[in-house]
Amino acid sequence: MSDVKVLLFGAAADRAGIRQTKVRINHVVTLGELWSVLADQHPHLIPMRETLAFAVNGEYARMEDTVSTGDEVAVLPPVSGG
Amino acid sequence: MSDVKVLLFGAAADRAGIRQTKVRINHVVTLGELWSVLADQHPHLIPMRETLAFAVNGEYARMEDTVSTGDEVAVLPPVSGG
Amino acid sequence: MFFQILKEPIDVKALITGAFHPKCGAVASFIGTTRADESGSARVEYLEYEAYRPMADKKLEEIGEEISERWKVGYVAIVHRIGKVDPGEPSVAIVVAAPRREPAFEASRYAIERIKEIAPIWKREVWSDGYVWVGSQVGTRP
Amino acid sequence: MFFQILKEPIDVKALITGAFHPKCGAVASFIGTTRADESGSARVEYLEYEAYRPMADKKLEEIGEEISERWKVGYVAIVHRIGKVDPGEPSVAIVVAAPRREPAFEASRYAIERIKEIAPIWKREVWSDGYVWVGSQVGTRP
Repeated sequence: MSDVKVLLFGAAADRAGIRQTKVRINHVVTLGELWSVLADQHPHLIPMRETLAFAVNGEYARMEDTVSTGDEVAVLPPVSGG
Repeated sequence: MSDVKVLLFGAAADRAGIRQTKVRINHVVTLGELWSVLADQHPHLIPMRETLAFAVNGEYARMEDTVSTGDEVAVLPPVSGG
Repeated sequence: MFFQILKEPIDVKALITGAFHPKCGAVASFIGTTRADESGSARVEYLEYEAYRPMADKKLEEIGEEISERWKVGYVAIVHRIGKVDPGEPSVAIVVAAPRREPAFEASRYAIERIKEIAPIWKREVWSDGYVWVGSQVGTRP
Repeated sequence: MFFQILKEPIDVKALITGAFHPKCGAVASFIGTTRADESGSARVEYLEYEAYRPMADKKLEEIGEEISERWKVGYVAIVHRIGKVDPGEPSVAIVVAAPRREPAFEASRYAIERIKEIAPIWKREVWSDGYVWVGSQVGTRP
């Protein structure tokens, strides 16, 4: 068991009440599995699920993509730059 | 008989060799009639005829529009601002 | 090519005059500024932007690459400010120089649309009666 | 609204920052600069512009009025330089501020197209081997 660093931004950070956390995983999981753990710990994120995108190590990723220990996962609400 | 002031610009001034002239008219003529007099006096303008536009007193005018003594006529080659 | 995310005010003049080049006849730019919207008796007091870096920096560069693949351009600069941006102040500036005007216009418009699609940057509208995260509608306004 | 024909260099910064306004979220600008074209061993050394004034001033204002009728814009500035304009230097600058970006983009593009259609302004390309009046192909080049 080891850690994945999870960053939260914008409305997701606001809802979760944290900007950064660690999720303990068993070597390799899918992003979807990681989300389940994160959602359990921060249930206020659950209503946002449909609107969220995710990045693994700074690149957009899908729920079936894998996350390994040491990776950085970012929880990205709808972007609104400009 | 009195004068109409005629201004020439760009390639028209270049071809005619003048930037300004006067054309003597009898009170009121059409722009087409004025052009005939001008073209007689400055035959180098004739090959440009199809490309030229004209203004009377600072507004685009057609060949059938009238020109009176004291008016200012401008000979406008294809505009190329910007 | 110049891509930057910064906390300080955007130097619009340097960006635009930096794009002038004898091989280019056209410089199109887009600047997004804080619009002080009103709603009833409430009004936007300022915007606050945050970015996921360095992913956001990388996405701005990618947008520049996409532009270079699609259009014949000589120069692309994209600068996005983060932190607090007051009404009338620029939050984003895009400058594209090209030999001809059509690609300059098209590329500058493309850049802002792509920023709004893929750049991990978020805007919080701070109103006189609360705030709202734009796009998420999460906030504290009544 | 600001319309000007001038012999001096265009103050791009003043034009653009002058367009920032709390009611507008978008400022689109277009700047035309002298492109130093080459053809064989010859090259454009500079451009020289002339205008029929005050008709040209009036036409710039008319373009501004057309824009205000067609789009919801907050501010339009159109400045055209006359006289000699060196490579990389601006000959025309258009700045449009609007509450939203679509009209700002569309109006700035419309403005340059209309200038090229109706403003009585002419451009002479001075090449290393002669000159040519753009649009008329009248000149002294070999």
